[in-house]
Amino acid sequence: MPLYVERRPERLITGEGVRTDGRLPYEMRPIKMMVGVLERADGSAFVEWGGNRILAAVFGPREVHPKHMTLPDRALIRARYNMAPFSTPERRRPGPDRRSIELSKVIREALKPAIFVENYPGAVIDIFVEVLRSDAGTRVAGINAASLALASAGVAMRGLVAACSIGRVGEFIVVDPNHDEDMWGDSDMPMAMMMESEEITLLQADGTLTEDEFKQALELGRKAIRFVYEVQKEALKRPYQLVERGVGRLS
Amino acid sequence: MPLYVERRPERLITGEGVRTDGRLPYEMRPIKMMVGVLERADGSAFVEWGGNRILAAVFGPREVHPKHMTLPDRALIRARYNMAPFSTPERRRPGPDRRSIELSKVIREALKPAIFVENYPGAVIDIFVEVLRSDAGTRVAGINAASLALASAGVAMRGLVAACSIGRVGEFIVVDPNHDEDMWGDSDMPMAMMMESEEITLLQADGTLTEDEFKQALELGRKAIRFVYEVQKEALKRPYQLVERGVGRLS
Amino acid sequence: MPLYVERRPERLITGEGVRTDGRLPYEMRPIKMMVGVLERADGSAFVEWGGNRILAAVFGPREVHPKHMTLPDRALIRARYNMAPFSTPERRRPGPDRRSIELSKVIREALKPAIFVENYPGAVIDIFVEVLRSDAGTRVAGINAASLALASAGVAMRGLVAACSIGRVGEFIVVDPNHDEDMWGDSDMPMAMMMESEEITLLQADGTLTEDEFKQALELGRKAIRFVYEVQKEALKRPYQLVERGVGRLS
Amino acid sequence: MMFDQEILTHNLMKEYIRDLIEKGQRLDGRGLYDYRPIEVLSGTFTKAEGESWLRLGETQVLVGVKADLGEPFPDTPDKGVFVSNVELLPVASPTFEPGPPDEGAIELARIVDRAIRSADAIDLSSLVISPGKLVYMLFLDMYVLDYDGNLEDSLTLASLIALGRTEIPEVELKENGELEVRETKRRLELRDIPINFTFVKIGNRMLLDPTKEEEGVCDASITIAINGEGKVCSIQKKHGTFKMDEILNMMSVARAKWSELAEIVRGAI
Amino acid sequence: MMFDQEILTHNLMKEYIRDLIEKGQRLDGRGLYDYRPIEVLSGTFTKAEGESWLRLGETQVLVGVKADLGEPFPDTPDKGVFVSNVELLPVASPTFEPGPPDEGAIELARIVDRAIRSADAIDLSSLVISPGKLVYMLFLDMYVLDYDGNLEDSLTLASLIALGRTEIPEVELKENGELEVRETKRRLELRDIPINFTFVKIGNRMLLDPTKEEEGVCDASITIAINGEGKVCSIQKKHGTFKMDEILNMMSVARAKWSELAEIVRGAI
Amino acid sequence: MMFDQEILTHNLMKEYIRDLIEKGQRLDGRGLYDYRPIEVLSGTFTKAEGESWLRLGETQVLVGVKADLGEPFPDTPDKGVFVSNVELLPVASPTFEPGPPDEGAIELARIVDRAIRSADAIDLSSLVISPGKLVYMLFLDMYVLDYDGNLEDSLTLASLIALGRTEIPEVELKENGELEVRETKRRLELRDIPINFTFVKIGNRMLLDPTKEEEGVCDASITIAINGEGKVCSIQKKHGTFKMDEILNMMSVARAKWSELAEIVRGAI
Repeated sequence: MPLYVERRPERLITGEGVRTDGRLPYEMRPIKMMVGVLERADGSAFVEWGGNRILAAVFGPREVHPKHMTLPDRALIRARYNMAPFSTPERRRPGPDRRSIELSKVIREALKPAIFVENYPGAVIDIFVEVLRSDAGTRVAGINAASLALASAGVAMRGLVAACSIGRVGEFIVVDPNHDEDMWGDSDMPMAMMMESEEITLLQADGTLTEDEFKQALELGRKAIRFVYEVQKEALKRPYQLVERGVGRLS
Repeated sequence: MPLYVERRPERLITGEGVRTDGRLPYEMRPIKMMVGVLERADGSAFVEWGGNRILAAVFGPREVHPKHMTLPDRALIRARYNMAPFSTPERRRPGPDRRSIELSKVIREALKPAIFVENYPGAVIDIFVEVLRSDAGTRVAGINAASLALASAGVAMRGLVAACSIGRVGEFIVVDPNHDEDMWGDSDMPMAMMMESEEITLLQADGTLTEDEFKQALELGRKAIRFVYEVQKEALKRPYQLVERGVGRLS
Repeated sequence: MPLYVERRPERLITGEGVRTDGRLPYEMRPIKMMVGVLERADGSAFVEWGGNRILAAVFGPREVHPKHMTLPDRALIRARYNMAPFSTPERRRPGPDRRSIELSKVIREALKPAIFVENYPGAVIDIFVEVLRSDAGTRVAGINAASLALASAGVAMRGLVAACSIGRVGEFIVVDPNHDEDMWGDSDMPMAMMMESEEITLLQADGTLTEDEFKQALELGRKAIRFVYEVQKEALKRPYQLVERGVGRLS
Repeated sequence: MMFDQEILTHNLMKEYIRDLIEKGQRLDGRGLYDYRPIEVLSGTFTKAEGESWLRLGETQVLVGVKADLGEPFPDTPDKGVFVSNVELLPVASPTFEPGPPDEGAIELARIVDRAIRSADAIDLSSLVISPGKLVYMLFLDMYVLDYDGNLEDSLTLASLIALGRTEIPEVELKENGELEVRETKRRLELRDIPINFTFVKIGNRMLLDPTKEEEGVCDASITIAINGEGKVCSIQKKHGTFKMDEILNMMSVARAKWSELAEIVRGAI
Repeated sequence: MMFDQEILTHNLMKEYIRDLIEKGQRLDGRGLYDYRPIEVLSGTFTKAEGESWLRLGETQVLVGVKADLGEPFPDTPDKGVFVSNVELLPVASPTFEPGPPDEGAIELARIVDRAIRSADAIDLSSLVISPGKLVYMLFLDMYVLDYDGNLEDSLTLASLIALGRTEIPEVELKENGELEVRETKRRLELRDIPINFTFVKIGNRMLLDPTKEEEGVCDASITIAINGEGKVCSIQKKHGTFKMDEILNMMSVARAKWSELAEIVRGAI
Repeated sequence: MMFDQEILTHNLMKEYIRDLIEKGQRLDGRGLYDYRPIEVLSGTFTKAEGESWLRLGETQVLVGVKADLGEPFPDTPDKGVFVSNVELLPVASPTFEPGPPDEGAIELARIVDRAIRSADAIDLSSLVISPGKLVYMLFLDMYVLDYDGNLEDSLTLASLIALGRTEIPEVELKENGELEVRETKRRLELRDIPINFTFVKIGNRMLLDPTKEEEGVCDASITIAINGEGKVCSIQKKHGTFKMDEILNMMSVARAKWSELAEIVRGAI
């Protein structure tokens, strides 16, 4: 018997493109990032993004356990995306479900291309993404945090991976969908890129997009990811400090 | 809430021995067998028997994994009997239950005596029986399919194992019980034999049989198994072709 | 839908300290112990204590399986506390629950200090406590049985571990709480000691105790444990025989 | 695993046992068709509605029957629920490990269960309180405490005794739908005594009631249940192969032995 | 594991395949954007309400749609329940092991499921019998029988065919609350045909419908679903990276191929 | 495992720590009965009804209290449900692995839970909406983020703060049986402040608030809960042994320290 019942807002966006949280289609939610929040992990980062609170930690390169999973010529990369029981309005039972198993896989595949795995033969790098509070876009927020954690762990990387979601609400293509848009919007397209090379390392989509809408979404995604990337770079330069951005308007 | 409710037929057999599917006590359901239906398995076979559809595949002899199960002086034989979720009127949840765990064991023990296990020290032979559609007698149909799959994988064998069930419906001993007889009949006795040596490799019974009934059932079983064995031999000779038998009357 | 509903007795103790089973605060329930009830185990013991029936068995020192748990310089000690499905008024589902996992840990830690673990480098000693019938105080009864089983297995020990619970019912500190006191009493404090050195190897408490009550309980526990210890010693001297004590009054 | 020929008995012992049996002798001096001594311990060891602690040689089992209330299965609204479960406790053998029942334990439970059901030894329709809604559920929990072979027969005997001793609290379903559990108890009626007989084949000899060592060296094994009318009510061939005439011979032996074992069950109830 | 570049194809074969593809050729002679032959077997293989056994080259899948009755999810009281599940049977590959679905099987199920849901191919509100209380539950069980690459597209095609063939028993909820299952059946309407197109990148070439070997040597892989209106209705990049223009190119190829595959689905229903 | 002496701290470090402590000194300069600095972070980190992120030295824990509605347990129809759970997140230590709570996590949860229950710190009967039918369920989820010893005390402190901060939506059970969740919230009352004090014995010295290294070298460890009236309300000896007088001494220390820690809890609520 839930104490919290979600209700669809009367409208998700006005004719002028004002969204349920007051943002315009090309505006991003406030972001805060901090590198180095944990003492035991080899690297860690904390990301606030809208109402999301995400903790990422990296252990390794270290010995693989169980041993039979060792890869002789490169590092094994493992990732786990996990939602805390108190991260959602209704309490979630601990343990992986099908969604989190899929997200663990796509997060691993979003980050692996950025790692020089051949530098660490026989080792494992473990990436943990802990969602403490969820508010739409946890996987992209988690990739941003995990990418910082990898870098702060000193893992050799081709570049930082930055990520953002693009949504469609009626005829509007919107950046960084909020909770309402995530629940009742028409499409959702999480993306991640290595910004230096503009290589896409995560791309998923849900809901329908025409060819034009898709192109528009892809382009907007690129801009949003560049925006996030700049915040990441600053956070890496100033470990143990909270780097903040208010609502960000993309050009 | 099931969409399908089973109802017991008014009578399972007439005074003249006519069964609910029109067969007489000593008549078998139509059988089709085909060897070599799968590309990746080392050996495979498909069996239609009445409404049953059974797929069997064999992998090996190959390396044992996990290694600590290796037997130094002979092959390890493993068997898995598995029912597809769509094999029954009501959807079955995937995964083993107590019945399928027991059947996996008796199927393994029905086939193992036929394999020259000492020819493959340290190796494993994996036998998979997949029930795609079930209609009474899946274990014996599965043994027939698996025996063909073993032979087609080139595993050295003492002989083919053939199998059939015998039932009792009131005072009638009947061959190859159908679904109604399996559900509401008085006894069920699945049997398997290596026909060349007439050694029994599977024998189970459920429900009661007098001494005479049991002897009669055993003898009828032997005849039915010989019938099946002939079909098997033909299927082995003509791989990739469907070998068919209509309703078979045993003498 | 339970067949058995527990009801709290109108009062747990009279003003004169008479308990629901007729005992006075310092009286213990009847105890029977027998060493050597099982044939396969390296050591075993059976304990009746009030309505409790506990079987303990020890295997080892033997090789550790799985191997990666081996400790190079001493024995690995494992303990399992398990309640039989028929040990409680309502049937219990087999398998560990959170309570039995905790009790397995505290039992292991109650016994380990008594074992010369450094005598058996690389080996494991497995301790199994099976509760066949439960009637308050199963963990302390289990420790008593397991300690006997260890000794009868010939494991080198600093001394026997003996155990008893102390309870509080209103203003009375009582020894060896019964089922009613366990369910509805005010405090429960299981204890175990190595009697020779008077070292405490188990101490837990639940419910509140003032400083004075706690001291009183600790002292009463020591006496009760000494009482139990004497029974244990006799049982060890006379294996395969049931050593009995009626209601025991502590001075 | 222990039900399989994979058990490792030392090779020398294996040969010795086989040689003896070729001469018609057993390590413990028994005849080929003799059971080891069967003892039913007296005392209360569980909180079950019916129980029995039985020794067959050095094999020890403890069986408890617990009753509960619940809904019947949808396809048998007019029958109580009867569930059988075997636990091979790690105390019973150095080779048993804690954990959920493996294939050996599951097969054992089904062998005992099948004999009891096929013989209609328990009248499941007598366990109905309100058809389709409320029935007694009987849980037959079989605990293996000490393993020296032939769990099939020892568990079956102990189960029959425990069932025969079972007394369950009477309940009344009142008109207002409330349930009253009474102080009085009713005895479960054991309508038949289906006995399981486990044989192993060593060389060309058939042996009844195998020990752990005999199970370890045997070429084939089978369990046959015979009921009070001399009917077969369940068979489970385990590993190895048998000829038809071997099976018919064992069945005759089993039939002849039925009274001896049924007497033990009856005497213990 | 098989969806990952971790697969070990022999190194020589890997080089050979890559060299060929650099020249725009494939091991089996296909064009880069050609599918292998697709065959839908005729016959009844399951007890499902709708089924399809499909071969794509040497990949074989069997999909069954089972209907059941149940309660809707609390947050969608006016929709039926639709559940997708993939089993990578151990018969399909020496590298598949029995057990619950791993991340590969779960991702596959979600790829098929997402395409069907995004395109609204099934009208879930037509599956309601009594809002908030009783709905049809459809279970799409996808069985992989033989694995030679591109399970994404083969499972999607087989699923669409099985759904299009599905006939479910009609039921009536009577006024007294009782449920009557009728003899008559209703056909499930397939409202759209969302096709998944799986590409792999090898060097700088994009290939459609990869074989197991091509999956094993590829640098990146992606699955794109296109519906009947030419809209993207789901994307799943798997391992590796793509450039934006590469994705736009693959999308054009997929759009152009839609009719060819939709025709196969329509023809088989 | 980490609660056991099995932890491998390098032997030299072990000796060094032990030598220091023999002299009454600790590696970080603290007195034997001093706690490390305790910090309660400000901010909103969860969606819980009450939460607290607490640092004890380099140990970090995050505790959330979620409320839900449900049925009470049959044997306590007039009490709400209170469930405690500890997750040793793999981010907290290289030795923690993902998966269900192991014995260490379960013991931790029970240590915190037992202190709170024994002290009646939460009035469970105030959580009843309709006796026997509907109650609030409180889930105390304790997340270990960074492990540097003494999880017992840090989790207890953070749990008390989170509980003290908890505000749950008010609900009304209407006459027609419908449930209305109101906008207004009620504060959970924390009726007592039972503090857990964890000591380890090294040589013959007792130390309060052990670090990971001190846990690793200690000879014995124990957790004692003291409530606002100075009563013991829970004890858990973990590994090793203690003498009776050692326990009485630690209890006096704990009693004397209670106000200091209770003040931190009160200050943070």
